Amino acid sequence: MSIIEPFRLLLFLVGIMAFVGLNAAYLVWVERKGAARFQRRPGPTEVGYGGLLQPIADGIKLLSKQLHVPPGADGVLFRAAPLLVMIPAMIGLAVVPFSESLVARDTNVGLLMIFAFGSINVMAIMLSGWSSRNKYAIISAARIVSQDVAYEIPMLLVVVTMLMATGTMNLNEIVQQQAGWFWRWNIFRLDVNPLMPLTFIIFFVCMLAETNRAPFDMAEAESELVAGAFTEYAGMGFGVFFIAEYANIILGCAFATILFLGGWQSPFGVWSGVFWFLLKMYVLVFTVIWVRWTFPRTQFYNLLNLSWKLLIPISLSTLILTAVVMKVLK
Amino acid sequence: MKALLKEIGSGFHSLVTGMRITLGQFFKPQVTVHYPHETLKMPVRFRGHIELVRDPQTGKAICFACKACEKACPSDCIIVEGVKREGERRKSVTEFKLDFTKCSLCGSCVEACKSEAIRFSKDYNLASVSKEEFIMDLFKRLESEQPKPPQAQPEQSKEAA
Amino acid sequence: MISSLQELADQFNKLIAQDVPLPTTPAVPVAAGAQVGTAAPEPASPVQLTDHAAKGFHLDVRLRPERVVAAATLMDENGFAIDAVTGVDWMAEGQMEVVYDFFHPAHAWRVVVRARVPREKPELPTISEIYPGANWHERETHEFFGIVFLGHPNLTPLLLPEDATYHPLRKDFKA
Amino acid sequence: MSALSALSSGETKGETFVINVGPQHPATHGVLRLKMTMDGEYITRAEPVCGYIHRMHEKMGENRTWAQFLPNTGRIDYLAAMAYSHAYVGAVERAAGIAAPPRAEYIRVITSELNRISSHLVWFGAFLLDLGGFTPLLYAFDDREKILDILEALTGSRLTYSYYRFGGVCNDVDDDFIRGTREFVAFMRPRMKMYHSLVTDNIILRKRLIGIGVISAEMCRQYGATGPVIRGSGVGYDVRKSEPYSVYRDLDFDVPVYPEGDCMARYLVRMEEMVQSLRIIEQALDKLPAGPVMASGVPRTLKPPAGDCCFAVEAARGRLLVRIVSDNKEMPYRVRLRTPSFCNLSLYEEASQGMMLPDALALLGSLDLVIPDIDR
Repeated sequence: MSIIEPFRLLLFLVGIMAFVGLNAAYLVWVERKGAARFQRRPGPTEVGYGGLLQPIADGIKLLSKQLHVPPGADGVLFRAAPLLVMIPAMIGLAVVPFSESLVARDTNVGLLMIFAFGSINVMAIMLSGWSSRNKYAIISAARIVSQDVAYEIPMLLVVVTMLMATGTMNLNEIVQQQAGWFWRWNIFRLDVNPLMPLTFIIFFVCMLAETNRAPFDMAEAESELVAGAFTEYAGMGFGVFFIAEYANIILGCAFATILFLGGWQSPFGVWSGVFWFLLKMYVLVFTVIWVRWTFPRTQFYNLLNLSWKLLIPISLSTLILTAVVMKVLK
Repeated sequence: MKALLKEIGSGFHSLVTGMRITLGQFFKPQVTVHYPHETLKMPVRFRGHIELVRDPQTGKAICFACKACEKACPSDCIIVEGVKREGERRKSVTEFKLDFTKCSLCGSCVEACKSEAIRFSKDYNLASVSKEEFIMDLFKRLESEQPKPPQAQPEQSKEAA
Repeated sequence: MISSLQELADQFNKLIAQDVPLPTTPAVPVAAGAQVGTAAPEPASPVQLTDHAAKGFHLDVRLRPERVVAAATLMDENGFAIDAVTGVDWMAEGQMEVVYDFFHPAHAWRVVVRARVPREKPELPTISEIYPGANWHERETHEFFGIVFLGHPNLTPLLLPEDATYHPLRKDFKA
Repeated sequence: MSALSALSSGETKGETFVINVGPQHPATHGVLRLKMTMDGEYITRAEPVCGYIHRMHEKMGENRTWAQFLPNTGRIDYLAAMAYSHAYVGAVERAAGIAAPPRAEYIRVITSELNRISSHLVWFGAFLLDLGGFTPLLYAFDDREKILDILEALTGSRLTYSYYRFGGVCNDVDDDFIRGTREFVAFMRPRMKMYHSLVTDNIILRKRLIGIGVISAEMCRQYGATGPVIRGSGVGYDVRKSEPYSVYRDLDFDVPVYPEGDCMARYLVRMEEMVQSLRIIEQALDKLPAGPVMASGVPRTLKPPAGDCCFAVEAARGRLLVRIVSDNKEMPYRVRLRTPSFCNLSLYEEASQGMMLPDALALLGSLDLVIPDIDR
């Protein structure tokens, strides 16, 4: 390790934080504008041109509000929860290769690292619900735990399938394997797993569930639990959860892009680069928004049924199928 | 098993159909009117708060304080006073108080008025920080306004009908 | 199950036949100007088939307050649904009238059952055991008129504040 | 679900706690409060607490003239005000022996049915919002806006119409109204298809509604639940058919009935009712006779003869009964409003027992409550 490495890492971490912050702010804008377009209304228009300054206005509003800890709540955990939910998303992005060289830490266990830190997310939201001393928040916390645990299993099974297909945990290597025309992307690698597109859909669904996005937003479930685990949070405490939600979406979409859609590889085999990565990622992010503004919320037991009775069996069978296919073909 | 597969198939199809529909709406033009940059034309029969009508000949209020509107009002929010001046055939109105905080915009008063002396205004932008502003003296309001150009009159009498 | 309204009227007649005749309402002179209510002249028979086009119901039954449970049971057995329970304050006559409306979901039948209770002691048995839907209607009638439904499980105000002690639909109530 | 059977037998395994859903809660549109005793996510008892916007319309009726009560009728159920005016006007006309001219009756039917569609559209949007789907709400409001524009141009008001009078209606319809209504009918039919493929067929929605919140026909009868609630429980009870008022006898329409009694059945009943209302409007426009819109000889101060009479209409939420008692004075002796939401909500406590919170809120949404209609 050279002497520059710590500085390089620091620079990247600052870069990632800026990237996440900017993205979260402007994804809120994109979400609001997108929702508006789906619903045939203008969305924010008044603050800045096309409402472009709206996220900044929102941020200032949130910052100016009092951080209120409800009486009887566990103050330490209540304050720690927003941080705990934010940090794993940031760390996860540290191993994401935006392009061949644009990666904070090109580690050999990148895949594992994202999952290791991603699991903290569940605990953090649960803590926020539990420490709020609010009945809605408690119900929400209980829901989140069972939901996230249920969806982590099929997600991991899918990732193990990909691991077998690629044979590496290094994210950059996974992308490099997908070089060439777009049929070289993992999503079209029907030779290792004939059910690959289905595997991708399972991954995408699990990603929606893990990030507590509609139609799986049991945690917030506005019409049932007011604001779920975040009911008692005010000001920037709530704001951090909000940013973390988008950070997690970005991480999830980036991860899906790397695993299935060839990361920074161009679909034509030439001019690969960060542009392609961002394009693919934002298309996925748009799909997430699109899904949210189309469907009603699932019921809780249907959500668990979907995971335990459908996604886990299917992902398990794709795993076995891949194993068999790879064994036979080799 | 077959039923389950069928359900998965039709379920997935329904989700894709839903997404197709919302995407179709995405590219359609907006339906919102950008208030306050754009406003809509109020319909002719719009029931705003009431106002007195000016007689185009004399330039004074038509109202002669018969109090039919006062009696018709279900919320008791109208108080009309009038005097009979020397040399005039009928009474003339001196005070026409409308307590808009109580008014339910039902239009009974306009209907009760036989001489079309009151009509609905098209003023929908009513907001204030004090209650007193909504206890309006419509007679003073009429007096303080400039008489409108006469061509506006025939249309208004049609509205009141 | 009945097949015609005449049959139902007969059943009501049978029910009422056991009673002593209803007391005729005392004629009280009405003070000029006061809104105290003069009821329409009451029909001779307590069970009347009426013209729906003129009244809005088909059968009009007047009975003694202690008979309302039997009447409600009769309605329930014949498949009627509860429409409403309400009161009318006949202050001049010193009485309160409790009106039960029933409709039939399958036939186009409407039945009105009335019972009068003295104004000083407005009490009659509840029918919420037979029709759970009457529970709320009786609570409402209780809070608005002060009519007590004996045996009602929860005779607390429904629409008025919890601590309301007044009965706004009584004719002598002034806000 | 063993917890469910434990609940129905009255025993709870652990601690219960109370949550207040309302009076300020996103799922109770208006100020309804549900005091829910919960065992985890299961409801052991949900007690509705109402009266937060009680205004005592019935006493108001006793303190003003017959005609002065008319504006009040628009403020009981603010989403379907026409039907309430219709019931009150009908009762007074019945008591006073006034008959509205045929053109007025047709106009009443057209406007009432337009109002029913607009009310069902609000329900549709709000119900989907309860289920977490936001976008259909705005599509529904977009359509409803068209109805409100039509009715505003006719009556001068968007919600509290106060349009009917004893003996007719206060304004005649013009060609713009007829053209606008025909355009709306033509526009709405494909819209309904769109709603079905966007919402009704959606697997998530079907999973949430089918078999949830079953209300039996017997329960409806005992509680006096009417409208789409009883029709979703397999009983084809509709006041427009059973006690035909106005000119409904001359119009051809079906009463949609679904036997399942679950939320989906009530949903489908309302969706189908909108289509039937479009049919009614179309026929009524075709048959609209010429002539006056007000009966002649209606006295200015009305004094109906002493006695009581009822008038029932099919409001958007069910059977609405107005009972008036007259003592031959210029003010009513008693006005009784039997509102459908009141009776439909009264069965909630029994129906919601042992349900999970989100299902119970789906059930609440499927009852289509308007709180001022309950509290009056």
